Amino acid sequence: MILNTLLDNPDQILVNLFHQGAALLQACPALVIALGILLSTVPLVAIFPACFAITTWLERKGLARIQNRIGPNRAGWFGLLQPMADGIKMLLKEDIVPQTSDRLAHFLAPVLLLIPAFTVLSVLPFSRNMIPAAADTGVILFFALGSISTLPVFMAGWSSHNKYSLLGGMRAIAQMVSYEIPLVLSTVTVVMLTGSLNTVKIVEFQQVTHWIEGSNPALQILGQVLKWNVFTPWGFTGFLIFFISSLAEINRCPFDLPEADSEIVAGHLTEYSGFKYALFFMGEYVSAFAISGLAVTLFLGGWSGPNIRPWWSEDPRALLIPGFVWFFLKMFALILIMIWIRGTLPRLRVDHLMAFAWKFLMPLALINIFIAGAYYYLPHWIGWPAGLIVIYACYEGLGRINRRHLGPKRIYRYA
Amino acid sequence: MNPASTLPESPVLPPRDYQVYSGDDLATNVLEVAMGPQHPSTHGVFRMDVSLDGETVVKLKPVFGYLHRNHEKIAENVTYLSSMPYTDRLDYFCSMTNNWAYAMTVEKLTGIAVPERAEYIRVIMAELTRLQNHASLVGFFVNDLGASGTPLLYAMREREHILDLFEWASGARMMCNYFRFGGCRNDLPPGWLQQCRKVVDAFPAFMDEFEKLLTENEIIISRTQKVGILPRPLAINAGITGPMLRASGVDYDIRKVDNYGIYNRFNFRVPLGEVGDCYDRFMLRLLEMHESVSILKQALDSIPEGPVIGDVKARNFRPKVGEAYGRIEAPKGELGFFLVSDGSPKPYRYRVRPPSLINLTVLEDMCLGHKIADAVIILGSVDIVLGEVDR
Amino acid sequence: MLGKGIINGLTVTAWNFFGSYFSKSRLTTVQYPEGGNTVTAFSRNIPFLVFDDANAPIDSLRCVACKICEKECPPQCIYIVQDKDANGKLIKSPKIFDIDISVCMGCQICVEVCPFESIKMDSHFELAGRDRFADLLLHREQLAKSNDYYHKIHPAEAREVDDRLAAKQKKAGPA
Amino acid sequence: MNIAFYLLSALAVTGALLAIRLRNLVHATLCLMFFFISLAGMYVLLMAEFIAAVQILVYVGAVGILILFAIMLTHHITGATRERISSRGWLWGLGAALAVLFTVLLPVLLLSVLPAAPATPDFSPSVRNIGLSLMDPYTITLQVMGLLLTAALIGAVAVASTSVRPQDKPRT
Repeated sequence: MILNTLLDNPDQILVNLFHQGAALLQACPALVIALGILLSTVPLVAIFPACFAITTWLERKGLARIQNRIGPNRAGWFGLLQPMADGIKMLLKEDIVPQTSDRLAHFLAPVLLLIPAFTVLSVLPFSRNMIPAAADTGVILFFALGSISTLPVFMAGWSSHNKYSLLGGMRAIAQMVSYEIPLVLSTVTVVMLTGSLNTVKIVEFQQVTHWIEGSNPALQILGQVLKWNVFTPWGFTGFLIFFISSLAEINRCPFDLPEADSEIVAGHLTEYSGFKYALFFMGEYVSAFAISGLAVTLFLGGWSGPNIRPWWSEDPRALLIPGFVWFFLKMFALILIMIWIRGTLPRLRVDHLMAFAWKFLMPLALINIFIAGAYYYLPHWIGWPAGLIVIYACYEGLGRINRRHLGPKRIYRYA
Repeated sequence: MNPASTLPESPVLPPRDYQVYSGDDLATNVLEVAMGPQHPSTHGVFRMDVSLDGETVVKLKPVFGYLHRNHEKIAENVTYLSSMPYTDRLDYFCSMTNNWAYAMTVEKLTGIAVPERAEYIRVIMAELTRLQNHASLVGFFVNDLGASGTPLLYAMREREHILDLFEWASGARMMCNYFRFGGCRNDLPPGWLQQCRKVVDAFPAFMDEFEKLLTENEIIISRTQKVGILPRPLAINAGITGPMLRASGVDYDIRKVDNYGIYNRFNFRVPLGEVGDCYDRFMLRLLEMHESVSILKQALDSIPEGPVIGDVKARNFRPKVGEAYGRIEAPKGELGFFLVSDGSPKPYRYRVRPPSLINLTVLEDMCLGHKIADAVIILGSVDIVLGEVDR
Repeated sequence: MLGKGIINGLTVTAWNFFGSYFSKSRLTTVQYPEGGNTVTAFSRNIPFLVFDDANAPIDSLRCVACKICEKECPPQCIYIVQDKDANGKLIKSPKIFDIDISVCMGCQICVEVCPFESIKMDSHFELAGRDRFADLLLHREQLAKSNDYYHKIHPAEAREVDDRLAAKQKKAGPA
Repeated sequence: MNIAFYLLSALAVTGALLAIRLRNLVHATLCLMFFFISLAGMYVLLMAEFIAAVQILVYVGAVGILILFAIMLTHHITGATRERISSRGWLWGLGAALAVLFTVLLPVLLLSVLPAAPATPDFSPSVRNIGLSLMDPYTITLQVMGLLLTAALIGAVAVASTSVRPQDKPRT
């Protein structure tokens, strides 16, 4: 009896298992709550560090292949044990704390960075009714907790009493604070059109439910893919602005100024070694997962992907492939793009970084909000092309305004 | 043709007395940072004592000498031939051009003739050195900008092909010690010229890819244009030579001025910059690589057969009393050797004119007023190699 | 278009990423211990002394201990002591011939100045030793290698040297 | 439910106390931010998620960081040095505090008539209601607040920019 309800809609297997488990523990409700809490936190704390390990391997292999090298292939098969080797090495490395440093702040910085990195994950909808904390104010909670991560970076920079890390810390503050504005403004468009801050509603807004529940399998697949926000003009620009600002929020290239290794040695991480450095490293990667997870939820349709209904079940909402498969696939696609960008682009200078945020991204995000508003009222066949044209015009216009001081393209004479 | 007059005047910089604004309320104090010998982007053991007002460079004092190996004093106690291997260690990126400059100076001192084939080999080796030096320089320069090593490794991949050629001909990849007074140590092994032709033909494909990756990149353009401007009068007065001088618009290439070796037989052009900022220096080196490829093609087509070295005694080689100064267009600038001989097998005085050191003297003028991130890439665009700076 | 340069750059790196899987010219890494012989015919590392017949290596050394290479060597890393026969008369072979390979930079000056073709450059490069002083100071026995070893590593050069020696032998023989 | 309340309020009180007593200013600010977070926890207990999120966003994310930024970047006031105001008078301070407590606070607390049952919870706290109420009855206050904030922003920029003299501007 249990088996066929589980098999009835395969993508809800884990959720149904939880319900069966809860039914068994009917005796005392406290245990059911405990099981609920456990099931929503333990996977987060287990899966995401595993993703962190996989990504370090992916990054080193990807960067190596971009640079025509082979990348780690000695530790284990194809270098797959390299993350474990790095982890053990980090554990064994001596944890040097400079004598003049402010001990408490130096110790607290990595801890304070991990707290927002992990708590922020609780807001992301991994699959249909599989969301750790279905908060009605999901997106605002995400940004509130995300903004805490600025503090530990600066604390690390300041507390190590080293000139380079002080410079790194100041750059980190300036960069994170000023890139939060375009980040939030680009989400305003999605929230405005969905009409709610709840992440689950945002994902459901990007699905055409009557097609999904219809009989025609082609329409089912289209229903889950066609209505993603990224395929609308305002959605695509919003996604670009969101992605670029998220690169700045997590200090990834081309915005990795706080730990610019060619200028200020390792920025705020100069005086960190051993496991504290590994914690910083993990904090950066987990917040990269979190913010690309939000990008997937807001613009790439969360857990909905080209999915077919299993022929043996008559429940219209059943799907074959569980939602979280699509969620993690899209998230890793964004991570791969970040790695690709890291392999190509050089770093921005501090004042260009500021000018880019305040003079280019923010105005573009504001214009994007107007276009999203107009898109909402205009019929689609007008809204789509008009939106595209207006956005492209603003994109080029702002670009030209910001690059006036550079002068024309250089032509070189030969003596 | 008077070089200075024809070009538009590049912007003259305000005077160097940049004071820190210590007004009444928001005076920020100056941060003294020693970007010391142990720093990821100083191309070797070189220290810059930078004092920063916030991020802007207020004062910059280059400190070098960490790699001083007393090369010139040793050369005075060792025979002429024995100091040839030491010239490889001057600018360890282009050992072939160092050997050529030293061999040419001794030939000028003693009047030894160099056979035809040896002259062609020297031009081929020098241009191959220029290719791999400029390629790896552009790689290091973009690496200082922050691209995590990708252009550098593309350049290193091409440099490997050229270093394999050097190893095949001279026995060592970087410390070639291949030229002798009056020619080369041994003839090119059979099959070397065909392999060299293959490498030279494959080079333009790499350069198109390299330029497509770098030249229109908006981030590189906004970070290098109008940064580290070297005005033409300052460049001429400070004795700057090589791509840095030509980037400021002065038409001075020793291959054209002196016509040493057999450079007058090849037609090649000398690219010139306009503003003289980091972007011009970066583009100059890419354009010079194109020119070197065309020279190599012409040289490989017309290299004759014949002996590779005149009849020079290896042991107790005693040049007549006198002095000579020979200079060539090394990839970094004008590399010169000044030899005074008193008739004994050991030179009386042995002096090297290092282009990197002299190009380094204007570092502070270029860096004032810029951010610390710019100071790093201005140093990168000057292209110094500490072996040559400290000798 | 504003982002054209950046997009061009991204296409180049993507092209290289996939290229490194297919085209051989891109992926040039040689996995050293496993495969790929990186030694070419002319490469030179550390000198060695040539002897002619294998069953009496030390006596048939070509070296006559004339100490020219000891004088000419730029970093002065060769040390020679001439051998004496039973009643104290100097004979033409080295009793001690040491080369400190931690100092030697493989510049081949000793090979050029040696009038008796007795010292040649070896292309063997795995010279690591445990003890910095004892292991890196090679004595006459470790330096001596046979002529056919020389033919094996530098065939063209070895044939040339043999012809020269044969010519000198013929000229000196009848006189 | 009230265990959480007692825990949070205990955290809040210790945070506030430490914020006053600590010698090192940076640690004091950290405890202040700890206090703000426990306050946000209490809002969550009151089912006001939006206010909790905004509390963290505004106080911890912005105000706390700016205080820290100011402390860390001006010299010699991080409190690590010896001279501190430690007059013997803290006894008088305690006495004054207790006096205020008994004469003013307690009578007000005890005598005022609180409604016995909490107001009927028909008003389900949701962001939508906050948004709607912001729009119809309180639109003008929203606009005025916007104007005030922009004025403050422009003032800050004006103060900061005058410190760089025109001729000191870097050449690019």
